[in-house]
Amino acid sequence: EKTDFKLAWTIYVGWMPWDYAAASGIVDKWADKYGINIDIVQVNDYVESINQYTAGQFDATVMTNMDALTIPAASGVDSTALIVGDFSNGNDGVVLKGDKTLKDIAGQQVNLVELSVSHYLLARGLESVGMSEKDVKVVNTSDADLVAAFSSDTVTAVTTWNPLLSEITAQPNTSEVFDSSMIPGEIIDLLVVNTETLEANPKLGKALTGAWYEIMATMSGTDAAATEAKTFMAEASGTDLAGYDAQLASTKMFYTAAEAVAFTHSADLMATMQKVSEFSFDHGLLGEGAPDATFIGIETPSGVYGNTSNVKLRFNPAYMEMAAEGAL
Amino acid sequence: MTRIINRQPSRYGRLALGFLPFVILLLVYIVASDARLAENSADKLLPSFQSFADAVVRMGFEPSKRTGEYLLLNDTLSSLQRLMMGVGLSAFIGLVIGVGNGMVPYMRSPLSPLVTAISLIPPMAILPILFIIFGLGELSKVVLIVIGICPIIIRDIQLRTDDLPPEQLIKAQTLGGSSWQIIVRVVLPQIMPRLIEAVRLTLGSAWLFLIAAEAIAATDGLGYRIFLVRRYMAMDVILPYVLWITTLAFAMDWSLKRVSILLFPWYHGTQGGGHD
Amino acid sequence: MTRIINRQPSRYGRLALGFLPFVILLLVYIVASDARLAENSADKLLPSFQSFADAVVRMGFEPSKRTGEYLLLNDTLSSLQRLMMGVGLSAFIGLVIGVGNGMVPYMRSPLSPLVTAISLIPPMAILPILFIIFGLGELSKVVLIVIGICPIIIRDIQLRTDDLPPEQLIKAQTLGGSSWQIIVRVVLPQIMPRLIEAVRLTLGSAWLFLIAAEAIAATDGLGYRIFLVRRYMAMDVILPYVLWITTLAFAMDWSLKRVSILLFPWYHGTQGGGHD
Amino acid sequence: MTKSEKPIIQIKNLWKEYGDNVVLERINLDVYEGEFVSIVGASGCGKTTFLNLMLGTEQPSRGSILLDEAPLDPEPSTERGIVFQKYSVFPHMTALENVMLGEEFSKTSMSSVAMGRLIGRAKEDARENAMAILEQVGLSQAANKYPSELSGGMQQRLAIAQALIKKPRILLLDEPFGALDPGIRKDMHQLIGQLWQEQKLTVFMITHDLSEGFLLGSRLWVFDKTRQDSHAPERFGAHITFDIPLSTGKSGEEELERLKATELDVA
Amino acid sequence: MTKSEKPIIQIKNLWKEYGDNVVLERINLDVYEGEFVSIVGASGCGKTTFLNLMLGTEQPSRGSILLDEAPLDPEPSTERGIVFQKYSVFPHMTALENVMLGEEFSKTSMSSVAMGRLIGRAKEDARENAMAILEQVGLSQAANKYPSELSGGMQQRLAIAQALIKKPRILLLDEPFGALDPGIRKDMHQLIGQLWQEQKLTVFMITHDLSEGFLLGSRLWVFDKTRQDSHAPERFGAHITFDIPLSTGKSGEEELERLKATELDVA
Ligand SMILES: Nc1ncnc2c1ncn2[C@@H]1O[C@H](COP(=O)(O)OP(=O)(O)OP(=O)(O)O)[C@@H](O)[C@H]1O
Ligand SMILES: Nc1ncnc2c1ncn2[C@@H]1O[C@H](COP(=O)(O)OP(=O)(O)OP(=O)(O)O)[C@@H](O)[C@H]1O
Ligand SMILES: [Mg+2]
Ligand SMILES: [Mg+2]
Repeated sequence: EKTDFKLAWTIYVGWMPWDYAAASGIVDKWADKYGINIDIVQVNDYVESINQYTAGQFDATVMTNMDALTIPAASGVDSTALIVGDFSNGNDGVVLKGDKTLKDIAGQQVNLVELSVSHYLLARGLESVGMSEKDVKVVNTSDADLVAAFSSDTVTAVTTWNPLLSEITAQPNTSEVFDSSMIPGEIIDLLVVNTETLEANPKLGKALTGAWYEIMATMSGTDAAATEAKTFMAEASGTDLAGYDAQLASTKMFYTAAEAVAFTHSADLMATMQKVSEFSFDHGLLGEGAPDATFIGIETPSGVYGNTSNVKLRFNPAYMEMAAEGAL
Repeated sequence: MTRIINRQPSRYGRLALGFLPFVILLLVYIVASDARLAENSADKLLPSFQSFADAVVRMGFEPSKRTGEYLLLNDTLSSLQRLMMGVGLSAFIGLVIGVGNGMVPYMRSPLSPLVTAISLIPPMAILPILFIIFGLGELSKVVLIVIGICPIIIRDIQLRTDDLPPEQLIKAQTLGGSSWQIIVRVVLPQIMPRLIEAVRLTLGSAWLFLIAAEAIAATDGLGYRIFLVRRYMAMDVILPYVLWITTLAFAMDWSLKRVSILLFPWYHGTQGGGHD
Repeated sequence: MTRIINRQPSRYGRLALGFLPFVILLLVYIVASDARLAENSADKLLPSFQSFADAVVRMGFEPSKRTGEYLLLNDTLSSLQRLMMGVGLSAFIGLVIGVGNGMVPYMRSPLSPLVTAISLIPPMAILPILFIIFGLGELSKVVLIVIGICPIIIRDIQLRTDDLPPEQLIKAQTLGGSSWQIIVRVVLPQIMPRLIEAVRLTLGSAWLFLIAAEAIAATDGLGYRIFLVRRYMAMDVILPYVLWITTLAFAMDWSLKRVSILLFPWYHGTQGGGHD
Repeated sequence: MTKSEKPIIQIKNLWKEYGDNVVLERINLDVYEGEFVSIVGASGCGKTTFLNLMLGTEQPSRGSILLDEAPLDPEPSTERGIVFQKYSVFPHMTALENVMLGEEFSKTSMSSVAMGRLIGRAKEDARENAMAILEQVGLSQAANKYPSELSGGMQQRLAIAQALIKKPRILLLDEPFGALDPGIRKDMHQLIGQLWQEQKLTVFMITHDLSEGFLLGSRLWVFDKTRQDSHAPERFGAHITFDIPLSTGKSGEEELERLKATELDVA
Repeated sequence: MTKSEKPIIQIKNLWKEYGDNVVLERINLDVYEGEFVSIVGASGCGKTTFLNLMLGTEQPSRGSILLDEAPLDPEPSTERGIVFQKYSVFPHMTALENVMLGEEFSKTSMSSVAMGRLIGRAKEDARENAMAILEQVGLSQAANKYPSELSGGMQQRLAIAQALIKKPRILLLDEPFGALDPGIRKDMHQLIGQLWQEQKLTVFMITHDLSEGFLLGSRLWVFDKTRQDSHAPERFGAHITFDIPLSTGKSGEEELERLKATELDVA
């Protein structure tokens, strides 16, 4: 039986707890409890971490709901969203230079990470004002360089996430014309585990979930321990406590398991995943073999969206429920 | 002949041995790919040859559903244009400054230390500054290539200019040549084949910088496509693109060599014989 | 002396001219930085020298709150270790395969075309594959450097081995040397200074690949830090780091040159005189 | 030997030092138009340095050299032609182009000043002149060949042809035949002797081959150090210890015999 | 000339062809121990090719060469020493190390086989032998210098010393003095003549300098093509058109006179 597992995480406000979890020994504590070893690995490049997971190098990796669908699921790797950690509530946004509204974006070049949640956010924003992607020109730009790029005169519109977003909006003469708080619950940050591995090793799911909610409890407090934990996370993500708190403010963290369970059970999740599926299909992300958006089945507690015989992405609240019940 | 250093394979032996490692690599790939696909038929990491063929047809020979363009052609043209501009500009600047530094002491004194310092800076690390100065358009991609390879070309050309026998320059002066005439008639023509060599040497780096630039901000290009489809791990597209880039790089190198042999027969006759 | 190509600046003139462009660059920076800061005092693009000093103190001389480590020291050690391993391994492989290819026809036939093909592949394009084969640990960073520079070193060393006068090898055979003895006593010692030259030439690329690898998978290192703070456009950290990398690169180049002169006086005496 | 009234070259108390190293000292000599001066001396004694001073690539530390009673141009000019042992011709030009170059540098037209090239009629004239000189040195068959396609001897013929097109007042030769095979040397001796007499050249030739010096020269200079300080060999420079008039056309041995007979010490 | 009973070298109907190009044809000769064979001939006629066949770097297309009545080793070996015009010594070793190398390659100990080095006592012996040979060629003062610090003549002395340490049955010289100045050549002639007589060497020397060939050799071979096909010059190869016994120690001119007197045609 397998006892050694690897989890990959990348720097993002909602995933920083994994760094603290590894450094503070909380993960080891929970792993020991279930008699397994969990190696927490930081990867700098987000897409690379998901690709590595998809290729089988990691058992678990943090990613958004959209990327979980378009990378591992579309590559035939049956994946389970073990922990629904948070959703973006203003952490992603569309910014224009000058005093503008979203409608002014028509005809502009928009710099963003193509095929990422930013792209999705932009599409949803355009939809909300009766436009479509055809009305703008999308320029693929690497996330690390977006802030510098925005300083250039040739760049007038960007869509991005934090902490880049706050760096950009902090520059004078900018307008944030659309953000993820206008589509609440659609950009979800998950811990995804290989379904096969999870089914064979329920201990892994229990240990990870247990560790996660222990940190959530610490973090959500207002005491010195919470400050210490958040300062640690802030520094690891290259900012300070104030900066990190600002990012947390635009993130809807599910500090308790019960909140996350409730979110997972809601029928909205299935509706969101349908939108994501359709967007992904339109952009060719479901693979060349996909005849339509329903090609890949997505299982949620409220039902399955798409092809039930090809379910590759599962929202499984079972472990979070155990955490909520204190059964871990 | 008994010493191993004296033993020569026959002509056909050499050919067969040359193919051997490629055949082995191919077999290793096929076995590994089959194994992964047997486990998960949607695996994208090591696609089957059928998937490669499909991807090549899709990218190369069918117009894109979204834009109606032939993507491979479009990407290739965009990338080649950037590469040629970057390399062309670097060669031009390299020639002017390199020959200038090599010939004119009053030019060399201020410029040579500067070029050395610039050549040591890792270009990727100063990308943000480049964006701000040159914007995110085509210019910044060309500039990244130029910053990456131009110092190398300048230093190379400067060395080659220094290496010209001083006897030649003295002789040219006794024939009444002015500084400018000597540079135009004696130095430049002799440096040209060496410039081609310098360009050939830096072409690999130029591709590297091009791909890096396209990965950072672009709407088309070979590097753009590779990094875009990396988002859904489309190795069936990435690997043919890598192969295509390799082929293009090889073709450019080969053409430059041909051009040099054609234009500068005197260089390849005797003194340049050893340069491959 | 009237022709410009014959006019030489004096010793001090040369020194002054050498500093000139750096002074100008500094002035340009100060003016531009002041202008931007006057407009927006929170501007991060061109920080004041005070900000640089603060950042240097923070990164270099105060222990990190998170781990208690000195970040600059830590980053430098990590990066240098990776770089040295990558470059050391490349040099070793380059020496073995390069000399082998140059000396043993039965080794050259299969390996030479393979090395040529590999040298043409842009390493950045196959990064994902590398990470999958070699994992995301230290190994893959070292491997990226090796893949990036090893083919160049191999080809260089092979060329240099070929360039050894055949007379020497024949003479060694008439003195009764076996293949192995000839390689050990005649070829390797003569190739060593050329290996150092090859390493010096590829050091710039090695830094490039190191930084690229650290940007994708690392938890420390100079490249990691630059990419981490790039999200916040902390130029007050980035520019000192770039300067530091440049200094390290220069120091390594200089030391290698010294070592070569010290260990191989015969090489730098006459035949190698022109190599700087 | 045509001795005109005024010497073409006057060397007045010439010294050359590199830092503390005195290379040449106290050289005083006159040379008349049409003389052929052979220069011999131990390796490193300053022969090339002397030629560099004549050429203008080095400047005297003390004293001066006058050409036609005026100080020498302090950089190489068309008055002084030169042929080195190697690298005197341009490898990227055909033989004809090599010889034409001197005229193309003449700066008589815009295209010459701007591009170092002649066009039209002027170019035709230059080509004819060049062909005539190539003919003289026996290279008309090889006019369109690159130097790398020529043998060592042919390359040196070409270098001479190239230098002659500017009709220099003096011709400087630094071991011009040092890299040639003995057989080919003989041909070259014949050629240079013939050109010297036909064109009334004033020639300075450095050679390591004493018999070559005797054979070709109308005058032989021996460079040597007479003062020695064994602790600081660089303290004293070489000067011309012998200045021997020769009757040309005789072989080295004959000449040596003749000189021995006149009881001059040429150790 | 000591003629022993059996020839040391027997050349039997030797042909060498490169593809269609016949370089050497029909060479049949015997050479006895202690002979000094000077080889002359036009450039490109196959002299070096002949030496390569003797050396083992090239194989005969037809016929064979026997050394002490056994076929030659088909690759270079210690029986045949060689000195080239250039690059015969190892630039990364001092003069002493260059000469010691032959003994260090002797494979009498593990360290020699594995590293090509001797250690301890064996190394001391090798050093002494090497110093003795350096003494003979007049290089004992320069034992610890690198070749680049030696003059051209000293480098060639070193190359000879290096070849002699293995006591080769035959010594092959390919224009060994071709790159030297005339004065230095004379010294080298003396050295090689002396070594030849003292050590009873069998020597084959290619030279472009006819008088050098006459001066040193006890036998002179002239390589030439006698059959010519002007349409396909590569159809016929060169062979040895003259094989002239010489009385050594005389100058080239004297010898030529002597030969002319014996009515032999040496055009
Ligand atoms: N540019 C220079 N700087 C310093 N010293 C020099 C320079 N040029 C020549 N010398 C010194 O001047 C001396 C004479 O050198 P030169 O080349 O004139 O000798 P040479 O007679 O031509 O010798 P050779 O016969 O070997 O050509 C040498 O000791 C040399 O070291
Ligand atoms: N490896 C080879 N392959 C093909 N042809 C060769 C080879 N080596 C020599 N030749 C040919 O053999 C002929 C004789 O060459 P070789 O070098 O033996 O002449 P040589 O008498 O030594 O001339 P030189 O006096 O110029 O040294 C030449 O025509 C040459 O082209
Ligand atoms: Mg000289
Ligand atoms: Mg030869």
